[in-house]
Amino acid sequence: MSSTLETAAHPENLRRVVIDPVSRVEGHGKVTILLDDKNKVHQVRLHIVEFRGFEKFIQGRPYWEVPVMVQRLCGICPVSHHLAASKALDAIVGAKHLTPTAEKNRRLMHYGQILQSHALHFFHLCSPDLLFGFDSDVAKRNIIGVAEKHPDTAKRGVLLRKFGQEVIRHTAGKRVHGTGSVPGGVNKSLSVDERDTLLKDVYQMVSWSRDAVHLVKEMHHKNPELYNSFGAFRANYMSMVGFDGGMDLYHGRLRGRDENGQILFDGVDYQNYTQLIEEEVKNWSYMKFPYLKSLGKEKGWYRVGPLSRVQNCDFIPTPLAEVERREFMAYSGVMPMHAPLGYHWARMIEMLHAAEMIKDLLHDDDIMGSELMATGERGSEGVGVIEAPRGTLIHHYRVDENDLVTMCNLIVSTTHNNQAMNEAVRRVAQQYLHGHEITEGLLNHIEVAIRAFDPCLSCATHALGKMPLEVEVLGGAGERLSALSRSSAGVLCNTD
Amino acid sequence: MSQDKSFTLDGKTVPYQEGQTIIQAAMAAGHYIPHLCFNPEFKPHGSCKLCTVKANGRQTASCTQQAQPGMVVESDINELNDERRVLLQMLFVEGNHFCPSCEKSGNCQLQATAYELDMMSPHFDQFFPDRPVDASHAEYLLDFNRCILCSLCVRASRDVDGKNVFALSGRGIKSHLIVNAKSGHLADTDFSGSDKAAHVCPVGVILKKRVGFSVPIGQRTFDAQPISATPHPKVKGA
Amino acid sequence: MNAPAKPKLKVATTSLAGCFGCHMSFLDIDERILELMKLVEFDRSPITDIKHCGPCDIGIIEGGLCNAENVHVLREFRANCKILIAMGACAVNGGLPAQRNHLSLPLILEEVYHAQHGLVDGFIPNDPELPLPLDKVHPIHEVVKVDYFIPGCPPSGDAIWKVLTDLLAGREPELGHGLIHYD
Amino acid sequence: MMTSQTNVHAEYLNPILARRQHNPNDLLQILREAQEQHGYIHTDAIDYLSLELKLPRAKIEGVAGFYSFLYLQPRGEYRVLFSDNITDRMLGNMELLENMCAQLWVEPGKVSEDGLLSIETTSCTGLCDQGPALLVNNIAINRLTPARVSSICELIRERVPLSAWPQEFFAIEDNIRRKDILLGSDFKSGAALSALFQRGADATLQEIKTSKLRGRGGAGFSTGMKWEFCRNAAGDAHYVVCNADEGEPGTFKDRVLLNGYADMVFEGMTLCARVVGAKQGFLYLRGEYRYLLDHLQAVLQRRRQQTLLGTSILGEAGFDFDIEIHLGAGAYVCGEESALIESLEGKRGTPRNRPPFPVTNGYLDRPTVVNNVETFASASLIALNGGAWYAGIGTETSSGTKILSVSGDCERPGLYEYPFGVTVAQVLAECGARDTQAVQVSGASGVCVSADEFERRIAFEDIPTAGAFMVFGQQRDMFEVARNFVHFFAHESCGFCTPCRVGTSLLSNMMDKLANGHGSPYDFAEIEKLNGLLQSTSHCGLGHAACNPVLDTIAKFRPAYEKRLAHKDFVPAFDLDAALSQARQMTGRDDTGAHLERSHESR
Repeated sequence: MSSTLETAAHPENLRRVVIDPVSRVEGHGKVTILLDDKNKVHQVRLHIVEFRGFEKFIQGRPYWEVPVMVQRLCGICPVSHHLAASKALDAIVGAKHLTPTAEKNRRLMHYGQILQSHALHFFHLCSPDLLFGFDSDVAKRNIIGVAEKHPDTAKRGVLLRKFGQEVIRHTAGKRVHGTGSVPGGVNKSLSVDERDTLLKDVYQMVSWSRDAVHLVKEMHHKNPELYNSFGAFRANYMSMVGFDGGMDLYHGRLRGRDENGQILFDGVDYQNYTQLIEEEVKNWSYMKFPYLKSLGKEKGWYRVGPLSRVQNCDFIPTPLAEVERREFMAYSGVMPMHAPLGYHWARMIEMLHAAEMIKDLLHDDDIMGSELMATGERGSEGVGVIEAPRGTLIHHYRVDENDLVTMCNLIVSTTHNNQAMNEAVRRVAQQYLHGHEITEGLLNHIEVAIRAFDPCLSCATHALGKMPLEVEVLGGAGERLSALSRSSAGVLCNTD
Repeated sequence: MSQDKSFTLDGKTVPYQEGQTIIQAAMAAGHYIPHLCFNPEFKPHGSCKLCTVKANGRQTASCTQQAQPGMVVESDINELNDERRVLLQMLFVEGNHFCPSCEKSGNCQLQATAYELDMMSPHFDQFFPDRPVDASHAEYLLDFNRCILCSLCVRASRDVDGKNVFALSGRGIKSHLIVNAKSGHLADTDFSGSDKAAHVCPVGVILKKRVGFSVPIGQRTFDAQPISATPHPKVKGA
Repeated sequence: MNAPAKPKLKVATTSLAGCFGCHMSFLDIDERILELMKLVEFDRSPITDIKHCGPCDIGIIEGGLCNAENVHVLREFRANCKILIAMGACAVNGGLPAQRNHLSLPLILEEVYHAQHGLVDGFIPNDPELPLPLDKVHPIHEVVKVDYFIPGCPPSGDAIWKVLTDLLAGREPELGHGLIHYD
Repeated sequence: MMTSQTNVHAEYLNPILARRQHNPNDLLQILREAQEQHGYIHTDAIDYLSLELKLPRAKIEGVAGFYSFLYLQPRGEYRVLFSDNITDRMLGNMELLENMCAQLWVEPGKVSEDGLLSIETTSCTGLCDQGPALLVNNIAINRLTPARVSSICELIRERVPLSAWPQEFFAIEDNIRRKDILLGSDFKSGAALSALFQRGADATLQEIKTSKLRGRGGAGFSTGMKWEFCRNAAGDAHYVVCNADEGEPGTFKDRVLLNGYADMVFEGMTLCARVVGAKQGFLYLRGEYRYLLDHLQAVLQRRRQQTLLGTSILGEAGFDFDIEIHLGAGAYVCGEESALIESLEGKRGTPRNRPPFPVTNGYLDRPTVVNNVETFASASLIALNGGAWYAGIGTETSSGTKILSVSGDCERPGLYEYPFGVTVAQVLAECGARDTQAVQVSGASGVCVSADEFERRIAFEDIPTAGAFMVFGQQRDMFEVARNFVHFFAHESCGFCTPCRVGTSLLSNMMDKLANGHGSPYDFAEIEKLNGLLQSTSHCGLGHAACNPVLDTIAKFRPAYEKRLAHKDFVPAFDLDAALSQARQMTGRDDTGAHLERSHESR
C-alpha cells in the first residue's frame, strides 16, 4: 500500500522545499519535498525531529513516580499518559479491579480530556482551514481570525475546551499535569460541590458538541468532492473497543480492520501487544514506524484515532453520539471512509460522546465515593493501553523488587499514524503540488492533511527530538538553490 | 518575663529566654525567618545560611546567634532576601530538583521557601550531578538527587535514634550523604520507619515507599498558605 | 480626552524541548484570550502559520534546548524580541527532559534505537534533515539572556496572564503565593 | 562477623590501634597510618576499625572521604601529586605533569590500568621557593626538571621503592636569605624554660602581654590575651596546639622553622602549657610536610631525654607536659583553628560555630590555645629577652619581626625575616625582583598589591600577612593568578555551608568561562555579585577570603579581565558545537546541519 514517493531515485538532481515548522499542530514537525525542474514531485517526507529519551531515564525511578513523570511527554493529552501508566502499574500493585469510585473518576478525567483535546484541535487549530479555505489569507488563518469572523464559534470552542480542562482539574488537581491517578486507584474523588459545579454546565456542553458535529457534517455534505478525496488513501486501522464491541476509550480489547473494513483481528488482550506490533526505524525521522507483524513492514502499517474508532466499534454507548455515528457510517457506505478530512467529523462525534459520558458519570454517585485504592498480589510487569484523543496509546513497564523501573516501552498514538501521515502528505503533494509553482497556500494543503490526524508531535518525540517544517529547493546537481520558507508575514519567500 | 529579655526583629519586640538563639525566639513568638537546616527540635547547625539576619548591623546566622538584650535584628529586608534567593538558587543548581515529578512537591521546605522568596529561576548554570537512587530498603527510598546537605537526618539518627544511620562524606561540592553500611545501601543499616530520621528530611530524599502522590494537589502542606504562615508543628504557640 | 488607540504589541511564542503543556496552559486563560487579542497581535506561534519570528515586543519560549534546531529558533527569538520570557519548567531549568543529563547521550540513543522492545533492525536516524541532539539538555538562560521567568510545569493560565498583563501595563511582573509554583 | 578478609587488615591495623590506644579521637591518624601500610583505606579495614574503635562505619567513611590524601579506592602503588600553586604553574608544572603522563601512559586523575600509579594535582605543597614540586606517596620532591621527571618515571616503571630513590630528590633546602632576631638567634634548648622558672608563670604571661606579640597565622590576635583567656577558663584539662597546617598558597616559613628551629617552637608550646596549665600539647603538621615527621619526633625524643618534656620538666614537680604530632591529610580548611581542632579529634575538618571560641571550648571541649608555629617560636624569644625588648622591635601596633616566604619572579626566593613595618619595595629590592607587576601578600586569601602600592608596609595596621609573598613580573597574567586561587578555594571548601560549597564552584566555573573566551560584561557582573555573597554569608574565613583574589585583581588589574570579555552580549559557558559531537559520532554525520557555530555576536 505504501506509495512510491518516500524515497526519490536520484535526490541529487532535485530541488528541496521545506515546511518548517508545521504549524497549528501540537509539537514539532517538518516536511521536505523534492521536486524536479518541472515541479514534478519525487519525494515527500514528514520528519519528526526531536528526541527526548524518556524510555531510558525513567529507568531507575520508583514506579509511583511514573504516572506523574511520563505525562510530561505531552501537554495536550497528559491525562492519557497519566492513565495509561497508571493502568500498567495497577498490575504492579496487584489492583486487578479498581474500586468503582477510582475507575469512574479516572474515566471522568479521561473523557474531560477527550472533550478538551478535540475542542482544541477543531476550533483552535483546524477550523481556520475549514472555515476560510486552505489557501486563504495567511494572516487571518488562525483562531484570532476565526474569533473576528465567527465570534460565536470561537467562543464556544474556548468554553468547550475550558469545561474539559475543568473536569480534569477537579479530578487530577490541575488542568495540565495533575496527580489524580496513582497506581491502584486515585488520590481523590469528586466532592459534591465539584460535581454540582460541573453539572451546571454539562448540558450546554452536550448541546454545543452536537452543534459542532453538525457543522462538520455540513461541510462534508456541501463539498463532498474535496472532503472525500483530499489526501485520501486506503489503509488498515486499529483501535481498542469495549468488551461488548461498543466504543470505550478507557478500557477494552484491540481490534483491527483492513482497508475494506474486514476484521483483521479482534478481542486481542493488549497485554500481548508485542505479538501484534513491531516497529521500524527510518533514517530520516526520529519517530519510529510501527506495523502489524502479521502483514509485514510493507503492508502492515495502519491508522489510529477517531476515524478508526468510530468505524471500528459496533456502537457508541451514548444516544446522541450513536445517532451521529450511524449517520456517518451511512454517508461513507459499505466501504470505510479513508479520507483524512473524515477525521474531523469522527472527532466531533467523539467529542459529543465524551460530553455525554461526562454527564452520565456526574449523575453517578460512585464518583463521590471514598474507596479510592485497591491492592492485591504484587506484580513485576504491566502493560496499560488507553484510547488517547489521537489514538491507541501503549505503555509497558517492568519494575524490580526494589520498586524501581527497569524497562519502559511507549508506543504513542501519533507514532501509529506515522506512515499514514506520510502517505497523506504524499497524496496531497501529488494532487495539488505536482506541476505547479509552489505557493504558500499550496504548502498549507500539506499541513491541512497533517492536521487532520491531529498529530501530537510532542508525544511522538518521546524518543528523540522535534520536527520543524521547511521547504528547500535543490538545483540539478543537488546544490541548494534556494530555501523556500515562510517569512514572518507567512509569505513564502526565498531565504538565500 | 522581664522587659530587658527582648530584642527587636524588623521593629517588632521579640521576648526571649536565656540561651535562645534569635530564630528560636522569633519562631516561638510566631515570626518567620527563612531557614532549611534549622529545625526547632534539633541543635542548631548553621550550614544553609538561609536564616542569615543582620544583628546590630552585622550579618550572622540567626540559628546559631544567641539573642542579646536590646539587639536590633533585621530580617525581612530586600538586601537579605536577595542574598537568600541566591543561596536557594545555589541549592537548586547543585542538585537535581525536578519538582514536577517529585512526590515531595507541595510539602517541600526548599520549594516553599523558594516560593516565599519569589525565586523565579535557578539563575546559575545547572550542575546536573549523577546521583543514583537507593531503593534497597523495603519501606523507604533515598533519592540523593534532592539532598541539600542540611544534615537533619544525620542529627536525628545520631542524637535521637542513637543509630548513626546517616553521615556526610566527601568535601566541598563533592560532599554527599552516605549511610552506615559497607554495601552503601540503606537496607543494610538498622534504619527503621519509626526512626526520627525517617521523618525530618525537609526535601524529598528520605521517602516512604509506595505512597507518593497520595495527597491530592490542593491539600498539601504549602498549598493553602505560604511557608511563612505555616508554623512548625513543634513550635509552642504555633 | 480620548487617548489615541495604542498600537498592539507583537507577541511570538514557540515550544522547544517541551511538551506543549505551557502553550496549553496559555490557552487556559480561557475567555481572556479574546480580551488579549485586543491588546496583542501574534507573530510566529504554534497557533498561527507564521514560520519565522519577526521583530516583536515579547517572545515567549516554552521548553529547553535538546537539539541544534532548538538553538537556532531560540537565537532567532532572542534576536527579534525586545523581551524574552522563559515559560515553564523546561525553559527555566531544563525540566523533565533534563533528567537524561546524568546519562550519556550515546547510551540513550542505543537504548531507544537498538535495544528497545519490539524494534526490528534498529539504527540511529542520521538524515541531514534531522537536527542533532545536544549531549545535555539546557535551560534557555544558559544559552541566551532571558528577561523574565515563569516557573511551573506548566505555569497556570492565571500565572501566565498575570505576567503578561503586568508587562502590558508596564509593571514588573510579580506572581506571589498560589501563582508561583514549580510543579 | 569476622571474615578472613578483615583479618588481613587486622594484621597491620592492630599495631596501629595498639599504638593509638584504640583512641577514637586519633581516627584521622589511624586512617593515615593504615593507608601508609595498605596504599588506600579498604572497605574491610573500615569495618574492622568500626568494630575496634566502636565508631559507626559511616563516620569513619565520612572522615576518610573528607581528606584529599586519604583514598577509599586504590590509587596506585605510586601516587604522584603535582603541586599546583600559581608559582608552580609559573615554573611550568603543567608541562611536566603532561610529560610524565605521556611517559607513563596514564591520564591525569586516573589510575593506570596495571594499578601502578596515578598522577594528579594538589594544592600548594609549600615548596614555592624550590618548585615545581610534587609529592610521591606524600613525600616531597623539589626542583622538578624534565630530566628529574624522566628519572622518576624510570624509577616508577622499575618499581623501585621510594626509600631507594636518589636522596637528592628529597633534599629540601631552607633558603634562609635574611635573618633577624628569630632566624638569627642562637637559641639553646631549655633557655626559655629556665627564664620561665626564674620569672614565674604569671610574670611570663605578663612579659608576653608586654611584648604585644600578635598571632602570626595572619589574624593577629593578641597572644597574651589568648593565653590569659585560656588560663582563666574552667576545665578539667587545658591544651596547647601548634598550628603547623601551613596551607596558605605561597607560605613555607613553618617548614623551615620546624626543620631548623623546632626547639624554639616546642619550647614556646611548653611555656604556654605552663602558663595555661596544660599537660598535653599537639603539633598539627600538614600532611604535605610528612617528610619532617621523623626529624620532629627525634627532636621531641631528645627534649624528653633533656627533661624539657614529660613529667617534672627540668625537675619542676607538677610541671608535666608532652607533645604529640598529628598529621593532616590534605585539607587547607584545617588551618582554621576550630576546624583544626575537629581534625585533631579525628573528625571531618569542618569549622565550628563560634562562639564559643577554642580558648574556652577547644579540643575535647576543653580550654585550648591554638597558635602558629612562628608565634610559639617568638614566645620563646620573649621569655628569654623580655617583653619590652620585643615590643621595641617593629612598629607601634605590630611588634617584633615577621618571616616572609618569598617566591615567584625574583632572583632569590626563600625566607626573609624583617622587623614589622618593612615596605614591599624593600623586600622586592632585596630578593632581586625586577620590573614587578604585583605582589600577592599572605597567599590566596591575602592582598594583591600593585606597583603603585609598593611603599606600603608589612604590618597588621597596613598589610597583615601570614607570611606569603608571591612576586609577579610584568609578563604575568593577573587574571590567571586569580583563577588559580579561585580553583584552590573551590577545591579546599569544606562543603559545610551553602555559599562556600556551591559559590566557590560557581566562581571557578565563571572564571573558566572567561578564560575559555566565553566572557561578556554580564559574567563580569555575576562574578562581582557572587563575591559579595561569599563575603557576607560564608561560615568561615575560607569562604570570606575566597573572593579576595578576584575582587583585588578586578580592582587593580581590570584590563586583565576586560581582555577576557570577548563578547558584547551573553554567550553560553559551554561550546555549542562540541555539545553536538557525541551525536555526530553516533550518526556519522558531518554536514553543515550537524554543526552549530558560536553565537552571533552582532546585536
